[in-house]
Parts: sequence; structure tokens; C-alpha cells
Amino acid sequence: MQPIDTSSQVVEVVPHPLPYFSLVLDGPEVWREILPGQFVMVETTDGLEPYLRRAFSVHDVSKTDRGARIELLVKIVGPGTRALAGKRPGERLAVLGPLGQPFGSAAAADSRPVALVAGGVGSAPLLLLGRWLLAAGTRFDFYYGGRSRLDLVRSAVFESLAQASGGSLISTTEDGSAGERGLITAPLARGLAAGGYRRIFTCGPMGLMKRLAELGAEYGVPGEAALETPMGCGFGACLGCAVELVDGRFALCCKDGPVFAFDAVKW
Amino acid sequence: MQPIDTSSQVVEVVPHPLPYFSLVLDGPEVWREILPGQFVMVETTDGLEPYLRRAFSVHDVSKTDRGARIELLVKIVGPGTRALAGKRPGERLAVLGPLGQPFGSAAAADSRPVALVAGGVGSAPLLLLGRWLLAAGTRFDFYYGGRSRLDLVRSAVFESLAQASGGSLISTTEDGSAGERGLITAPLARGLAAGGYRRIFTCGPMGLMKRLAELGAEYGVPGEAALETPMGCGFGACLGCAVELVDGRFALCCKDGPVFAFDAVKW
Amino acid sequence: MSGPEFPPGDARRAPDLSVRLGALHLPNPILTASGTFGYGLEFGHLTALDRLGGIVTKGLSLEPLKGNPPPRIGEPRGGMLNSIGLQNIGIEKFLAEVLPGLGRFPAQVVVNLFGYEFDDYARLAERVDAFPGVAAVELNVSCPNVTKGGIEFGHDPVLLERLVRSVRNVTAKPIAVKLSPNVTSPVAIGEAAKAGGADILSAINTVLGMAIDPWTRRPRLHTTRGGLSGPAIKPIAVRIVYDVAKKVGLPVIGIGGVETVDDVIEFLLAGATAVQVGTALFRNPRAAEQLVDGLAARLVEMKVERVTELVGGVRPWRES
Amino acid sequence: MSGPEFPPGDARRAPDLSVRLGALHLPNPILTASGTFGYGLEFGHLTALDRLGGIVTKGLSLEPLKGNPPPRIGEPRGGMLNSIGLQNIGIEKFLAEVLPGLGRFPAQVVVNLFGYEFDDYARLAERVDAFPGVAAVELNVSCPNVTKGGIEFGHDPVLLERLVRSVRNVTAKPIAVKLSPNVTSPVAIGEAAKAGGADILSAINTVLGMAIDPWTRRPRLHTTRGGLSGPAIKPIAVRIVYDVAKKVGLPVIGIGGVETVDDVIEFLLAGATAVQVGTALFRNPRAAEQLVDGLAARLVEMKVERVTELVGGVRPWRES
Ligand SMILES: Cc1cc2nc3c(=O)[nH]c(=O)nc-3n(C[C@H](O)[C@H](O)[C@H](O)COP(=O)(O)OP(=O)(O)OC[C@H]3O[C@@H](n4cnc5c(N)ncnc54)[C@H](O)[C@@H]3O)c2cc1C
Ligand SMILES: Cc1cc2nc3c(=O)[nH]c(=O)nc-3n(C[C@H](O)[C@H](O)[C@H](O)COP(=O)(O)OP(=O)(O)OC[C@H]3O[C@@H](n4cnc5c(N)ncnc54)[C@H](O)[C@@H]3O)c2cc1C
Ligand SMILES: Cc1cc2nc3c(=O)[nH]c(=O)nc-3n(C[C@H](O)[C@H](O)[C@H](O)COP(=O)(O)O)c2cc1C
Ligand SMILES: Cc1cc2nc3c(=O)[nH]c(=O)nc-3n(C[C@H](O)[C@H](O)[C@H](O)COP(=O)(O)O)c2cc1C
Ligand code: FES
Ligand code: FES
Repeated sequence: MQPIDTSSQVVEVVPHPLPYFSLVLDGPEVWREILPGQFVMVETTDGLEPYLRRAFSVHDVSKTDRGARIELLVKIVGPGTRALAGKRPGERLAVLGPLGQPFGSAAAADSRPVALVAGGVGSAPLLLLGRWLLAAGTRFDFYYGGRSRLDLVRSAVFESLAQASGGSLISTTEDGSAGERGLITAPLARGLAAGGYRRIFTCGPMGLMKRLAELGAEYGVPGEAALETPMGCGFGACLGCAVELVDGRFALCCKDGPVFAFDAVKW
Repeated sequence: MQPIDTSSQVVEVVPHPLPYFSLVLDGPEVWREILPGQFVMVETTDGLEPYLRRAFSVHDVSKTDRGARIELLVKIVGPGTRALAGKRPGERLAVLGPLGQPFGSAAAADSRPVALVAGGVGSAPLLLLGRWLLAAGTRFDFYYGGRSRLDLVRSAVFESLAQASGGSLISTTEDGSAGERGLITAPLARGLAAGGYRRIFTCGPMGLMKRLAELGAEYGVPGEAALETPMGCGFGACLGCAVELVDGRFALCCKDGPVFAFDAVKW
Repeated sequence: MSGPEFPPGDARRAPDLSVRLGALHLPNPILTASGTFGYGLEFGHLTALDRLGGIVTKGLSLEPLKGNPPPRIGEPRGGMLNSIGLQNIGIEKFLAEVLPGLGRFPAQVVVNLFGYEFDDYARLAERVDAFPGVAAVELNVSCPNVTKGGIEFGHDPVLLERLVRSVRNVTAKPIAVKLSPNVTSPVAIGEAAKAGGADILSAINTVLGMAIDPWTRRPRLHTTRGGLSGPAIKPIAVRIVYDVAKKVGLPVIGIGGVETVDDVIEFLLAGATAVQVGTALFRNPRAAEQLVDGLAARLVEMKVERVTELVGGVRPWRES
Repeated sequence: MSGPEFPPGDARRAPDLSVRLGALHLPNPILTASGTFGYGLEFGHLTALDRLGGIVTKGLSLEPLKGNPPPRIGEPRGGMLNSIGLQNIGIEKFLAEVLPGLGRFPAQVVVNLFGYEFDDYARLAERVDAFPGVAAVELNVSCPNVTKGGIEFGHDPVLLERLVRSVRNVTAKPIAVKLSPNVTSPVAIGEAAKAGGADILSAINTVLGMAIDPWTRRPRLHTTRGGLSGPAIKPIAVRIVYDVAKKVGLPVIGIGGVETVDDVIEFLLAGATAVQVGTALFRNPRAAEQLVDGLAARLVEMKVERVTELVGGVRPWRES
């Protein structure tokens, strides 16, 4: 479906433990068709700081009587995200979307569960993915890693979703303030060693996703990663979001991605 | 008194008929000493639009228990004034002041009244001046000119002040929507012809003030004008606010002004 | 921003937006800038291409180019920094697959050409000369993002004059030469282009810049340096447009930070006959289209019947 | 922004902020830029002058100058445009009335010199050479706001080398040459300055720009063109600092859009040993003073003990 640019209305800004919050936006009917992993480009200010729009994965989607409502899960890291945190219900923002290629479906043939692996706010696109897997009757475990417990934003939601699918939530923090102390790759490696998964879907820091790709290769488990690059436009015009592929070509994160197969990316 | 830079709190934004509003700010004790014609430099955003502070005459001053409160009368003309219009009570703004040279006193020897002449929002500094004249027992007429009635912002306040001093309000609008149709210079010229004034104090568009200087010269009535120039700093650092004087020198509007004697300025 | 509305038959209804840059005639003075709107066709779903005055293609070379490694963009305050490295599909693919589709629009197609070698430009121009769908060529001799070739031509008057002449010899199409702001005298470069047979000057290309992430200590761009664009460079662009329009005497296309109708008016007053919109399109894909409407409305407000009346209309305080 | 707070005796208490640019030793790398903070003394009531690393005076000429007619400033998006015209009190008045008062501060006094004629510079330098209160001279050979003189020197390597040598011959004080961004090769100019005997390169002066009021059709500046400063020019400044620091091999003072601690770090990583704060002072008179505190706090956060460790510390993705 072609992306469209809408002046969408802020429904609310839901605070989570800082620096996280959810931005809920009302939009057109086409948003109902948004798929897990797709993103939108949001105008954060009408001024210069920042000048360009900002990319956000669609965290959740729901129908409204005349259109659709999306939720973005946002981490405040700079001027654009800070500006969004200060929006008030009723304000209007230009939102372009849906953009990019979604996560692929998990080959149904295989009966093993699926592993969703989130590094911090990388959990954003994995909520919608979890809902789809659940609806498709696919069991999944949700691996959630962060620096500290604060970075495991909305983990209760992810836990209940995983459990509803028959799976569970496994979390780690580097400071040990929640879950197992360490990196999320450790428990995942154990899970893979136990031969548990048929597919890995992940979003998070580059380092994490790279390591997961290696683990996947090691255990012969295919996977997909939602990548982040700086983006100038989000719709294929600036060519600024290059991602180097194994074949040496440069793909566009906003058009060919943001979701890429583990084995396609030159990590 | 030396200007100081304060992080002052917004008390309220008082709406007037658009594009006008009042910005009320709480500040330090020294603000109590602000004189008519002096101004402050206000940080309008913490971003880039605009980057530099904006200059505003002090419209009114009052004491608070621990400090002072000032009112700015603002016309929305661009990003900075628009940003100020959107401030909310409790927000903090950097405000530098008081700055500049105030209006001089009206020679008491002469018993004739004084003429205050405002062009649009040029009325801003004349409220405080009116209060001082009133306190000094000096009678004054308030001449208020604008494009339409909307530009005669707060004219009721000016009228009662003038009347309290024993004078009256004379207003004109170019579209005739209030007062006499035409320019404020017309009734003032009549007043001068009737030999009525000992001094003229004015603030408004350059063209108006130039014409008043001519009229003053014509009728041998001295006067002072509060000038406006673009200002980079307001405290004498950028040398950007040059005003050419009759002697050919360039004075700084922010330091030597903004109030200048009619006969000092090369109009 | 939206178009003006007048009672039918109202004389003010349609100010004349058409402009002529030598033999290049445009329905209106708003074009999309090279490299900021692909090859034109891709974005028909995001904006009404048929409203534009012209479309300047992404820089095209003889062979396809894969471009620079990431990171390719950064975002300093007030602008954008890029080093795409002229990634493009190559002239042949463009002529075969893209150009035909562009025929449907009144918007004029300007093909932006880029070469590594001196001869590349003439070969590219020769190749497109046969295609009526190409209204003009724009020579990018000023792209800061390629290590070899390209840029030197735009910094050396002697070389540039020869380069433009070599192109002039192989095509009758209007030739626009895109000026670099990164030179001591854009006027000297513009004069060289004119001497070589250029019909139009496009000013400006991006300004050479650099930014560093204070935490990772990495340049924001893989190539270290890149091209600055957006609002931050507008005053530089207006100055160069003013200088070359006044001193070189060729029609000028103003480029650099154009986003609002005020910006368009400013460039026109400075001496530009048309403008290109670049970075603003990334923020708002409809920016160019909306400027066409906005400009029409503004002309009515200004009581100006022909947009050309504004060209060079700045009123200096004194001779300069 | 405010200073770091540590338990007394804490080793992290005071990172070393002192820097040396040749013979110019500064308590910290934060200076005020010429023309943006008067002669230094005037603003003691607005900021703690004794906290600064150095104060660069407004450009001084042999005779007082009255400057350009208004309007002298405009405010394009993201920056400031000025054409003050080097209004100044003249070198004699400065030496007699201002300099003595500056003696009280640890902040080093750098005298910015400007001349219309070739010989003016040497005469000015000779005049200040006797005054121990002057820590260094900065030659403004790159001011875009004067019609005759000044600027040409900064655009012509041959002329500049001779000019700097003429100054070198009359003073033993450190000589900083202020580079213009409005040239094809700042490196060539920097090398000429070095060949002439310069000790330090100050980069950059303002970028030549222009803006027009779309309604009055008047240039925003009486002189039509003027100097662009502020955040908008930072990427240009960082690029030039990086290039000259790497290729010329003289200590560099980074100037252009410095406002935040991130900006300071960015310039240091690019190769600057110190920075000057200009336009930011207009927005916040305490900007420079606050940067001294902020920088100290940041070094602690970065676990960097000496600010000099950061100089030139950028990590390019590849050789460039
Ligand atoms: C396809 C896609 C989907 C995204 N989804 C989400 C999401 O759901 N929730 C969310 O919080 N964020 C998401 N991001 C990241 C988000 O776009 C950035 O955090 C945002 O642009 C930062 O803008 P800013 O102005 O607040 O900070 P900036 O000033 O732009 O950046 C602050 C710091 O973060 C770094 N940075 C900026 N953008 C990125 C990036 N894309 N990746 C890594 N570092 C960056 C900058 O280098 C800078 O150092 C997504 C990015 C992409 C490309
Ligand atoms: C000493 C002094 C006292 C002032 N007192 C008041 C006051 O009490 N109330 C009030 O509303 N305004 C006052 N002004 C004017 C006020 O400073 C400007 O309107 C304001 O800076 C505009 O900022 P902006 O960002 O909203 O618009 P900008 O984008 O800065 O300007 C919008 C338009 O107005 C023009 N403009 C900007 N500044 C000025 C100026 N100083 N004079 C004339 N035209 C200008 C610009 O050229 C531009 O075309 C005063 C100015 C000075 C110098
Ligand atoms: C991402 C990007 C890619 C660009 N690619 C090209 C190009 O291929 N050829 C060219 O001549 N100019 C190119 N430019 C320069 C623009 O055409 C334009 O001259 C410049 O961006 C200034 O305009 P702006 O401020 O409106 O963006 C590019 C600019 C950007 C931002
Ligand atoms: C109002 C103003 C006046 C200036 N006067 C001078 C000057 O007299 N001599 C000089 O060498 N540079 C002068 N400059 C340039 C600054 O010193 C500095 O190089 C430039 O502004 C870039 O720094 P910034 O972006 O921090 O302002 C002036 C700049 C401004 C804004
Ligand atoms: S972000 Fe612009 S092409 Fe991908
Ligand atoms: S406004 Fe800066 S000197 Fe007057």
C-alpha cells in the first residue's frame, strides 16, 4: 500500500518511566493495513530543531470508527523526540506512512516457537508483530534486554502477550536490576542450543542484531532484523539511509528495509 | 542601574484583540526601578527560530512581595512574538534588563500639557510614562493612531489615565473604524497650532515619528521618540542597532537610546 | 498553504507564473532540485507532479554508481549534511525506463549530468540530445561528495570553460551549469561557464561542511566531509545568485534552502528567474507543489500580474 | 549549565583545561570572539570575565571608525547576518583607556587588528608590541563588511604571506591569522600565513551572505551583503578547522556557531586547540563563562583529565 502524508491529531502522550513515552495518533483508514515492522515519518516541530522528520516504528494499531489509531513507543534522545514528548492532545502533526517492508511471516511448517528479541526501545515494532503471531497461532518467547529495568519499557504487556501465545518473557539487564544480569544474547543462545526456535525477529542496537545474526547462523535459525539508520526522508528520495548488503550493493533502509534478513546484511 | 539577566517566570499571557497580547513576567527587585521608555531583551525560544532575543518596552511595572512584575504589550509579527504568545504560566524565560535610556521629564516650568503620541503598539512604553506624568501632576493628552480600531489596543486604559491627569484621549484610524478617520498627525497638528503643548513624547512607526519631529520643530515644541531598530543583543555588544544622528555619528539604539530627542536624530 | 480562491472571471484569478530561461520555458518557476526527488516519477503518489514547473533528475553518470558507504547523512542545526556519492541508475536506464513516463507532465525535465572524466560530460549530453523529452541539461561540476573528478571542473574557470564548450558542441539543448559555493569567486566561474556557451546558471550546490558526533568521535558522514543544504545555506545562496545575476548576465536558477513563499520571492528579487526546492522536500514531499499555489496567491496579494516582474527587483540601499 | 560538584579532595575535581597555542597560554580554551564582546571590560556586570580563557577585542584600526549605516543586522533562519563595518574606538584609545583595566584578569587579551592599507597591520602590531597586557594579536584579513582593503589580503596567498611577514618583523607576540571561509582553499591561505610567520590560525570569520525583505524589497543590510554567523555556519567552520589543522600544522582556534559543550568538543576533535564564542553571546551574555563550567563537567563525564587529549581526536571512517 502506498504511503500517504496526513495531518494527524495527537490523541494523547502516555508517560512511561523516563526517557520513554507513547505517542497516540489518529489517522486515516489506510493505517489499518499497517504491517508489523513498518514505520512512519513524523514532523516533530514546525521549526528548525530538528528540521527533518523523525522515523518511528508503529508500535500498535487499532481501528476507530472513521479511521485508525496508531501508538508509537518513543525514547527521548534528542530535540525531535523531546519535542514529541511535549505534544498535547488535539495538536496536529504531519505523519507520512506506512513506510518500509514488514517482518516476514514465520514459516508455518515448523512447529518450534519463534523468538522475538528486543534491545531497549527496539521492542517498539515487536508488539504489533507479537499480536500478529498470536493471531496466527504462533507460539513465541519474548527476549527483552536493557541496561537497567527502566529500559524494559512495557515488559508486562510483552509478557502477557508472549504467555497468551504459549510462550514466555525472558529478560536481562546489564546492571541486574531486573531479570538475569548480562546481555540478552546469553539466554537466547541457551534457547537456541536447546534447539528451541524456528525463527528470530529482532530490533535493537546494531551490535545486538549483529550478534543475533551470528547466533542464528551458528544454529541454522533464520531471522530478520529491523534496522535503524539516520533517515532524511523515509520515502526513498534522499538515498541517505544506505545499508550495505553482503553482495556489496547498498539497499535503502526506508524502502528495501527497515526489515532485512539476517543473511542479507553485511554486518 | 545595571541590567541583569534573570530567569523570570511567566505569570500570564493576557489576550487582547489579535494580533496583540500582554505578557506578564515576575522578576527581581531591581525591576521596580525601571523607568518609562526602558526595555528588556527576552529569550523567546530555546531553539533556533528565532535565535536572538527580542526587544520589548516595559509596558507596566508593579511590586510583588519579594520582587517586581512587568507587563509587556506585544504585537505578533513573526516567530519570536508568536512563540511568546504561546507561553504558559509557570514557564521560565531569560529576560535581560532594564536596558536603555528612559524618556526625559517634562520641563515643569511650562504649564502647558504634554502630548503622548502612539502609533499602534508604539503605545507600549507610553503607559508607564503616563503613570509617571500623572504621579508628577503633569497633564497630558494621549494621541492614539492606528490602521483600524483593533490597533488602538487598550485605548480605554490610556483614556482613563489621560483623563485622570486632566487630559483626554484623541484617536484616529486610517479606515475610520474608530475615532477620526486619517492619521494621528492631523489632530496633533491642530493641538500644536492651538499652542497647546510643551513637549511631545512618542513611539511608533519611523514615518510617524519623523513627521512628529517635523511638526515639533515647526511649532517650536521639543520632543522625544522611542526608536526601534533590529537588535542583536540589546546591551551594546553587537553594534548592530546604529541610529544616525544629525552630527553624522552613529548612536546605539540599545545604549544611547531607544529614546532620542527629536532634534538629535537624522530622520 | 493552499491556492488562492477568487470568484470566476475575476481578473486576479491567474497571475502569470510562466518563465523563460533562454530557450527553457517553464509553466512556473518552481523546480525540484537534483538528488532530492529521485528521477521525478517515483513520487507521483505523494505530490501532483503535473503542478511543478520542472523536475531536475538525480545526477546521472555514464555508468550506474552505487554511491558512498553509510553513514551518508547528518543533521546539523538548521540544515542537512549529505554525502550520497551520486548513487544513480546510469543514463541508459534513465532514458529507457524513466524518461518516457515523464512525458505526460507539463513539468519540464532537466537532466542533471555528472562525470568523473572531462569527456564524460560531452558523452552524456550527446546521448540525451536526441530525446525531445529532455528540456535541458544541468551540469553538476560542483558536487563535494566525490573524491576524484567532478568538483575540480567547477573550481577552475579555464577547465570549466573548455568543459562547457565540449558540451555545447554536442547539444542544442539549453545548458545549465551548477555553481559551487565553495569558491572565492562564483562570478568568475559563472563567466567561464558563459564563455563556454552555457545558457543558464544554477546556484548553488551544497556547501562543503563537516560534523562530528561528540560521543563516538566519528564524523557524521563516512566521507568525513559532505554537502550542507537547507535553510542554513540560504543567505549564501541569495548572495551568490545576486552576484552572478548582476555580473554574469545569464538567467539564474536560485537554489538553497527554499521552503517558503518568502524564500521564493527573496530569490526572485535577488535575480533568479526560477528556483529549485531540495531539502525541504524531505520534510514535506508536497513542498514544491504547495509553493506553486502559494506563489500564485502571493502575487495576487502583491498585485503583481507576472512573476517575471519580480526578477532582480531588489532595491539596494546604495550601489553595490 | 553549571559547574560539576565533587566531594573535596576528589581526584576528578578539576580536569586540566589549560591549553597552549604556541607561546599563547590560556587558562582554558574558551575565548570570546572579536566584535561580539566589545573590548572585554564593558560586560563585567553580565558575566564573570575572570572565568574566561581569553578575550579577543573588537577589530581595532589605526583611526577610530564610525562603521556602516543601518540596517546593520538581519536574522536569517539559524544564524545572524551583520555588516557593522568595523566601528571601533581606534588603537590609541584602546591602549590608553581599556587595556589597563583588562590587566586584572587571568583571561588573556588578544587584540584583533584591522587595516585598510597593507602597512596598517604592521603599524598596528608595532604599536601594541610594547604592551605586556597584550597576549597575542589576531589579524582580521577576512572581514566581508568593508568595501576596500582588508578582505583581499585574506583571499590572496602571496599578498597574505607578505602581510604576515611584515607583522612578524615588528612583533614577537604570537600572531593569529583569521581565515576567511569565502575562499576555494582555506588551506592554501593558512599555509601562506604560516610561511609568513603566523603562530596560530583562527578559523573562521563570517560567511559572505545576503538576505532581502520580501515586502520592502530592501536588503536586510545597508551594505547589501554581510557576514553570516551563528549555528548555521558551524559545519563549514568544523570542516575548515579539520582541513587546516591537519594540513597546515599550526595550532587552530575554532570559531563558528559555538554555543553548547557538544560544539566545543566537536571543534576540539576536529583539531582546534581552543574555541571562540561569538553570536551565542548576544543570545546569552554568560554563554562563554558557562561553557567553561560545562566543559569541565563534560571532561569528568568523559573521564578525560586534560582537555588537550581531545584535540584532533576525531576518528575518520577512512583516510581523508
Ligand atoms: C525505521 C526506524 C524506526 C525507528 N523506530 C523508533 C521507535 O519506534 N522508537 C524510538 O524511540 N526511536 C525509533 N527510531 C529512532 C528514532 O528515529 C531516533 O531516535 C530519532 O530520529 C532521534 O531524533 P532526535 O531529534 O530526538 O535525536 P537526534 O538529535 O536526531 O539524535 C540524538 C542522538 O541519537 C543519534 N541517532 C539519531 N537517529 C538515530 C537512529 N536512527 N539510530 C541510531 N541513533 C540515532 C544521533 O546520532 C544523536 O547522537 C527509529 C529509527 C528508524 C530509522
Ligand atoms: C527598543 C525596542 C522596543 C520594542 N518594544 C516593543 C513592544 O513593546 N511591543 C512589541 O510588540 N514590539 C516591540 N518592539 C519590536 C519587537 O522587538 C519586534 O516586533 C520583534 O523583535 C519581532 O520579532 P519576531 O521574531 O516576532 O518577528 P521577526 O521575524 O523578527 O520580524 C518580523 C518582521 O518585522 C520586522 N521587524 C523585526 N524587528 C523589527 C523592529 N525592531 N522594528 C521594525 N520592524 C521589525 C522584520 O523585518 C520582519 O519583517 C521593540 C523593538 C525595540 C528595538
Ligand atoms: C541528499 C542530496 C542529494 C543531492 N544530489 C545532488 C546531485 O545528484 N546533483 C546535484 O547537482 N546536486 C545534488 N544535490 C544538491 C541539491 O540539488 C541542491 O543544490 C542543494 O541541496 C541546495 O538546495 P536545498 O538547500 O534546497 O537542498 C543534492 C542535495 C541533497 C540534500
Ligand atoms: C556583530 C559581529 C561583529 C563582528 N566583528 C568582527 C571583527 O571586528 N573582527 C573579526 O575578526 N571578526 C568579527 N566578527 C566575526 C566573529 O569574530 C566570528 O568570527 C564569527 O561571528 C563566527 O563566530 P560565531 O558564529 O560564534 O559568531 C564579528 C561577528 C559578528 C556577529
Ligand atoms: S531516508 Fe531518504 S531514501 Fe531512505
Ligand atoms: S543591539 Fe547590540 S549593540 Fe545595540
